[in-house]
Amino acid sequence: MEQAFRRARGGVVDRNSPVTFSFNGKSYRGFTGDTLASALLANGVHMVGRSFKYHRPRGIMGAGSEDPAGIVQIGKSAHALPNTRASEQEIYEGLESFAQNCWPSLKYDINALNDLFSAFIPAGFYNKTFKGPPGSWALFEPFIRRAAGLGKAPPEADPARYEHTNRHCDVLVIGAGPAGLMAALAAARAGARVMLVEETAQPGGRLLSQNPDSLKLDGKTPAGWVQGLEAELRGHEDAQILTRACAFGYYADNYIGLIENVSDHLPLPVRSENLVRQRLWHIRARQVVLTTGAIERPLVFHGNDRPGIMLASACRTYLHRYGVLPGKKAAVFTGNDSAWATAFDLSDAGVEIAAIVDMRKEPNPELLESARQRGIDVHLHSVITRISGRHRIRAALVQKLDGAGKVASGASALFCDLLAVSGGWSPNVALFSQSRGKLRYDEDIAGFRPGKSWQKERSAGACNGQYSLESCLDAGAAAGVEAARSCGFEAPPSRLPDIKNDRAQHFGHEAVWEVPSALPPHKTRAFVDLQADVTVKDLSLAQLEGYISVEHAKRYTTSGMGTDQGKTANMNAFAILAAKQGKSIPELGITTFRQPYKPVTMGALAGQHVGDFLSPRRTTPMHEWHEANGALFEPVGDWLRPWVFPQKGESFEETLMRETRAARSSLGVLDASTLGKIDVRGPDARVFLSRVYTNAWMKLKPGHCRYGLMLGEDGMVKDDGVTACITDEHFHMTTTTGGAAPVMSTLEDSLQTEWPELQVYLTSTTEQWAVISLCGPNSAGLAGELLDDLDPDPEYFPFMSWRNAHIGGLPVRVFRISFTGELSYEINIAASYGLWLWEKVMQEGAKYGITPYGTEAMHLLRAEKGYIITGQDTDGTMTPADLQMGWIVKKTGDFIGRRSLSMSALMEEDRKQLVGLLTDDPELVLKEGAHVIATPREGAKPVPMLGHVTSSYFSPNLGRSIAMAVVKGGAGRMGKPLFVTRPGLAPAPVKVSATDFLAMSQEKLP
Amino acid sequence: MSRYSIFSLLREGLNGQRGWGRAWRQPKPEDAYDVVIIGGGAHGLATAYYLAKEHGISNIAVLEKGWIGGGNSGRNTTIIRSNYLYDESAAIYEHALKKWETLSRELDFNIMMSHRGVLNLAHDEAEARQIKRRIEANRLNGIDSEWLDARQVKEFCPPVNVSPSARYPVLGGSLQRRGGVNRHDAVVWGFARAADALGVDIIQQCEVIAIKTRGGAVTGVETTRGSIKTPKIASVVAGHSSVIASMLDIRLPIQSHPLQALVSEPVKPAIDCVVMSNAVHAYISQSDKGELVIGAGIDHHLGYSQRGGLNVIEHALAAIVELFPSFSRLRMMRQWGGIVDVCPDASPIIGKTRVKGFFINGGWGTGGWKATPGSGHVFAHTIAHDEPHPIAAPFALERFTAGALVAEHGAAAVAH
Amino acid sequence: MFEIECPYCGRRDGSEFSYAGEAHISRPSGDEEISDEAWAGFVFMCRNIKGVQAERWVHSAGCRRFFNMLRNTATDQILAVYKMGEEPPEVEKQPLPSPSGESLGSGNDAVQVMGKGET
Amino acid sequence: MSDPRRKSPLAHRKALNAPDGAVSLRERAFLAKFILRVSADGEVAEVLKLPVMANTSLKHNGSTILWLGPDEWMFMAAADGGGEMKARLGEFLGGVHHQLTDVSDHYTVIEISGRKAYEILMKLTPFDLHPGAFKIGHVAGTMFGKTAGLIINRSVDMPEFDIIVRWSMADYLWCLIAEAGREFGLPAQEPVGQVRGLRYREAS
Repeated sequence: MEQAFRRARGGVVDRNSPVTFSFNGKSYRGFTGDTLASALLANGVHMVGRSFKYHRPRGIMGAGSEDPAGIVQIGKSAHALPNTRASEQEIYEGLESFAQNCWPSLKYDINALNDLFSAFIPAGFYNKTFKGPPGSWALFEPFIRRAAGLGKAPPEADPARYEHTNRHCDVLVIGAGPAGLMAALAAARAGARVMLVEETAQPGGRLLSQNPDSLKLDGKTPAGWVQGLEAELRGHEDAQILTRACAFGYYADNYIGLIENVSDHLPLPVRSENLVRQRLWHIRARQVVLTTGAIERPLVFHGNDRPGIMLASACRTYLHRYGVLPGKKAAVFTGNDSAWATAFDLSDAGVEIAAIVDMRKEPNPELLESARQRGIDVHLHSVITRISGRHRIRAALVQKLDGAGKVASGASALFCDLLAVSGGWSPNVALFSQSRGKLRYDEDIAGFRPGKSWQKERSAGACNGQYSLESCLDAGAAAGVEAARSCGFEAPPSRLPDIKNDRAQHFGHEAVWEVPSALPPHKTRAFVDLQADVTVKDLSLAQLEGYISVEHAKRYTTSGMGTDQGKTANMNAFAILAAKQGKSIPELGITTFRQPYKPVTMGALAGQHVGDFLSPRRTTPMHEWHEANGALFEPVGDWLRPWVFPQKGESFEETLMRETRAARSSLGVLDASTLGKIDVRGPDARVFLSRVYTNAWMKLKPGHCRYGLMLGEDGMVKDDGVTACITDEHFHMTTTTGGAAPVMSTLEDSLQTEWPELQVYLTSTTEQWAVISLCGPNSAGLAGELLDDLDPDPEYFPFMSWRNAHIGGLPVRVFRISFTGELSYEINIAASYGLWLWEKVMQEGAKYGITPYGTEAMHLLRAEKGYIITGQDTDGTMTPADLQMGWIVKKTGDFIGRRSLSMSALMEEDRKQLVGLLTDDPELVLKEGAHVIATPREGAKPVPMLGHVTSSYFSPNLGRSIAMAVVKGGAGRMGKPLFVTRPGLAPAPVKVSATDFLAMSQEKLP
Repeated sequence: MSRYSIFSLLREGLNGQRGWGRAWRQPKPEDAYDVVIIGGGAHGLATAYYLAKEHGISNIAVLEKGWIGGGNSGRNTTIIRSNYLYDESAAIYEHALKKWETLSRELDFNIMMSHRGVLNLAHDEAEARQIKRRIEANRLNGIDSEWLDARQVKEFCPPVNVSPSARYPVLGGSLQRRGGVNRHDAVVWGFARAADALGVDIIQQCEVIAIKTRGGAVTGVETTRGSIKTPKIASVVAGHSSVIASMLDIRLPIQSHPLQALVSEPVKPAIDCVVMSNAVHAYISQSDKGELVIGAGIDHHLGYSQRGGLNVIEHALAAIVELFPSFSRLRMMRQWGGIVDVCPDASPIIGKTRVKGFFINGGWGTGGWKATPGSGHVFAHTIAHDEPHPIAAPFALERFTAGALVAEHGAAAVAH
Repeated sequence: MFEIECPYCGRRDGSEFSYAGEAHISRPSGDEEISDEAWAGFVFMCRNIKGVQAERWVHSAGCRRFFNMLRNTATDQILAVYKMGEEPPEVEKQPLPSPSGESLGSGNDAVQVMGKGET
Repeated sequence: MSDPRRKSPLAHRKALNAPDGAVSLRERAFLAKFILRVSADGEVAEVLKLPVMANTSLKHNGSTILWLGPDEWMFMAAADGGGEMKARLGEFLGGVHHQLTDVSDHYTVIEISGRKAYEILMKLTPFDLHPGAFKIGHVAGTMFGKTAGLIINRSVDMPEFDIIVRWSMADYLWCLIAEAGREFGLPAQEPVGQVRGLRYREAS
């Protein structure tokens, strides 16, 4: 029968909007507003999965994110969502869900065999087995891995989009139950910027789980009253209510992470690709009010994990919020008063109550009276000792306790399909604890409650151990007022609603952490953590083996380490461990509440910053041309630089050879815009440059340029570049592409921190200038044609100088500098004219066969000249002397890194030094990263290494291979033979040379 | 120490698991020890174990301020590899890797050493060049290491996205097949149990407050559980090295930073190797329980709060999602932070100090776990002989005054 | 990430800032005679304080100014922010609950439980 | 009319408008921009009408002056006003130690306006743009996604913000804003620099 367990009325589901969904291939119906759990329960389905280790049947146990057991796989292929809590997933038309961790089916699971052998696979089992011989673990591990895990990760890429967003507010209220609603309203009325966040689909919290027939607030049903408050709150301009949003992490300075489900409740076909699946909120709140409620504790007794055993409060939620009967014949097992209301509500809803079993001798007499009126059997000072029914509870055995609190003989059976259990309540202090607040153990409620705050927050309501509705409303309102006042708002006290409640609220209880068992301890299987399959026996074993720290016991048994983070398990586990050690609970301590409060989609944490947005791709003003002309690009940091410009049918190497040849034989052009540029200005600019570069800058004349090396204080080369003197007090500095940001930061640091007395200002101008570098014998010719007012003839415009000039009437700065050893002109023009000038250069250069070249040819060209690339020929361990650039280090005067150069290890003669390598076979191109050794054969390992090849190319201009390498004592090995390793081949014989191959070629290369 | 065997397991299975002995004792501190080791993490316990086993010194106390393995040992992502660039580093990490291979058997405790292979990805030419240089150095040092091109990477690790249009495309990577992961708690417990069996006192909840010296030599420690006399003190307190050293007015070239990690919910096997990416600052493997274990980058500020920013986690996951688009739907289940000691050259400090009898082992940065047995072994030798073990010698503190750094930045997973 | 009060721009998210190391360290001039050890002390050695540290930050996404701050590195509490060249202000001593600054028996990330009588 | 030879960093992007005026996005290209670094002590601040209060801006003589830092301001003017502005500033600053740098092309300006501008921008920045906190005329340097930028509140009747961003980051930011605006009807934009083809030398 369709929805046989659906009540005729009640609940906040929309009965006019039926929804068809499936579980394990079978189709069911529910209503919009149902969770998967409520909809399955409406159809009489309790068992939904198998446990982690023993593959025992697992059912729906809770009604929210605390449920340790009711987790399923949602959807298929790319839309699959493993490990989804049925009690949180809202149903939608066409939703498909599947049981996890079972094969071949939920009912007949082969791995359930584990359960039969459970006696042999206790906690710590793997520590004691498969230790050897070597390789034995490799043999078993794959099987163990396959048995573990829960759901299946879809292999397809996630089609969903996610995003981050940020908000600041005065008061953030977390949890829209009675306390949270009152708090938010009080703060909003005071004029504060308020955010109220609610994990479920609608505000109301525990109010929606109350019997609307017996509870009225200001004369309205709970749901009606909540609606009124919600409407008022939404009317405040600066108040925002976020539903389906869970505060998962409380970080420093009142920074809270929220995960909002935007689309997960919508049918797949209507999910818009313009709407994200989930949104992650970063909230910075001046004050936080925690109204996160309390979590009911299950009872720890033999067989307590069977489907059909449910938290008493969850039963009420299904009954009233969803209009679902969680069973037809129920028993209640408790040690506290609040669970009795579940029995009464179930009974009033027409569920037959087999009995109320209370471990106490004397519960509240009013409750006894109410039970009597309803004709409910009550077993006092009794416990449930055994459950029958494998896939769903069929009966429970109830036994009396004797005077010593042990199970007495004699038993009676309670036939039931639902067992509501309650071991009392634990304030939900997870976020408070994440905020670094100190917890206080409260004997009265047998639980931890907030003790001392660390951040600007306060807890109100059940999360603060205030359980009655009145105290929640009162404390919530007061917290809202206080929070608003702390933000400087005048906040009048809030009026509380009139409450009419036919059902007296009682929260008396006796904490019984481990329910007395009729069986000896080692035969009792009482589950503490239903998901991780941790039993009391496992906790005993941890104790026996000396894992007595609560953290060791947790890790040894894995208690509380499941996807529910032990929300229902931890308190019981701590108490049981404490008892075993004869300690009080606070003496034992508890484990950390880590973020996130509940699992958060990794895609949502990544947000929109994925794919193309993972990090910016920076492009130059000429990028469009490069792309249109078939450039391949090389990423250099975040920049994309043209790498080669292949022509049709050309291979990479062919392109490279052509570009390299052109730049030396006629005319090449390079987009050098990515070079870092810094404008340096002030009366002390020269002094400043002399301190940050290794060479002298006091005498550089306006109109001239100089190459400089920058070191770290450790004496190692960090960056290099050419700096031009504009006027005596004004310089144009260039850095490497990757060095632009770090150099700027280091220089500002030096000026602001170290040398505030220097009058120098810096401004980054990297992107102000597009830089077009003309290279080759015809570059002067083209430059002459382009420039309106400058004769580029090297005779008048010498190497290492620069001039202001114009092209087409536009101002340009032209630098006669070269990174290739070839005649070159670097033209700097305002970036917005870069593309125009580039196109003009290409057009007018056509007659010289102008050839655009990319970074690869640039690298080759500079290697022909023996110029270094910082980061390629250096790796943070090279001094100027190592690079054979001792000439650039001035003899007197301080500069950054100077003193380190005289440290003993930096002065050693056999340091690795940069040299050229010429292969005996001129056709052979060494591999970059290959190592230099002294012998023609590698010999036994380890092979002594002298250094490695940093740059290596076939040079078309020299007609042979060239390489640069750092080699131990390289400077003293000129002309000497060495060998370079080649995997799988004999080392290649090479001769050590200088690095300026171009110069050598003019003298004739070997 | 009763051995764990198939027979003991069967016996206890039938016996209701009631007959097991304690894995280690809970002794009270004695008045004096031959050696006091500060820090009950894996490195400290390994040091104690090797001192007792190989150097006959068993009158040792390991002092742990909290619970053993509760610092970085319990917080790291357990990646094991030895494919380091420089000879000095390769030597110590390979020394460790050889020991990892047989450690389960030696300790009679399954540390779940899984040699499933470690991939270090290259995302641009510069990185590829650097990695190839390292592979070649590894080969010449006799350490297994090979280059995989993008296609081979995909074959070895199918979930990796090797699309050339990715923001950080995979050009290839190095693979060390002997590398892998193990179980951090098991290593701590295994060393503790074995050291305890050799007579080492493991004293938890015992924090060192001061170090006492006379004439430039240590004489003992003051702890929250009383004074202890000893001629030799070894500090092995990842993250807190400077705190202990400051008790002797020793400054170290170490900065402590938050380093974060996280695990996903458990799922059936989805990735069968370890993947590390330097460029995007993330590393990932899957535990035997099914959780994806993901390491994030370090926070750049100094910090002892064992907490970093959420933004660092978000960056790491953006990188993971980029590399593994199918993991985007999985959920982060737990995040946490540790404190890493970072040296300027990304290499550790192992050795003596100017105070006689005070030895230090720290500064491992993000790379300490994989060195554990090697570190403990050479440190024990150094303590026992008052002279550095040859493998430890290059990592002496003096290298900073000489300028003889072992600059391993490129070899660490996270560039500092 | 914590929030930082930039002395120029006001309170901003920490992601706008970059950490720039210990404060109040003067760089020895390369002109003076200084031992290898003293120089290495400047270049490499750190106090690396657990507790209140004077340190430098730069508002890199904002005004680009470097400034000083007193922060408890064990708790990430910022006690004072002051400009370059200024002396650190007096701040209240932050007594640490144990020598390591954390409750005994746990990592300092662990849950802290109040003792009896503690308020 | 601007020089046809000139091309702005977002010249390849058309202005975007969401339906119902929810949000509009356009580049304000070619604005003249200068960064002035000078000590605010002395008369300079007064003479040049520099806003000395943090995070504020002033309009003066047809240019907008933005506070960037205690010794740093940005002058913005119409595209053709740069030369004049520079000359005028130079005159005032004669003998004072200062730095005046043309950054007209170093940065461009993205204007975002409309009802949803706030909601869209808050997806990108940790800075509080709430009208109660970030008032009209206020300026702030902060992060937008992974790029730094300067934001100015230029709202009149409708929320309107200018974001000043570096040339090379402009396309990234443009597309990121559009992405954030998709739920309000902005079309998705594909960033430039999609890399196709060979990515690795040895693969050739």
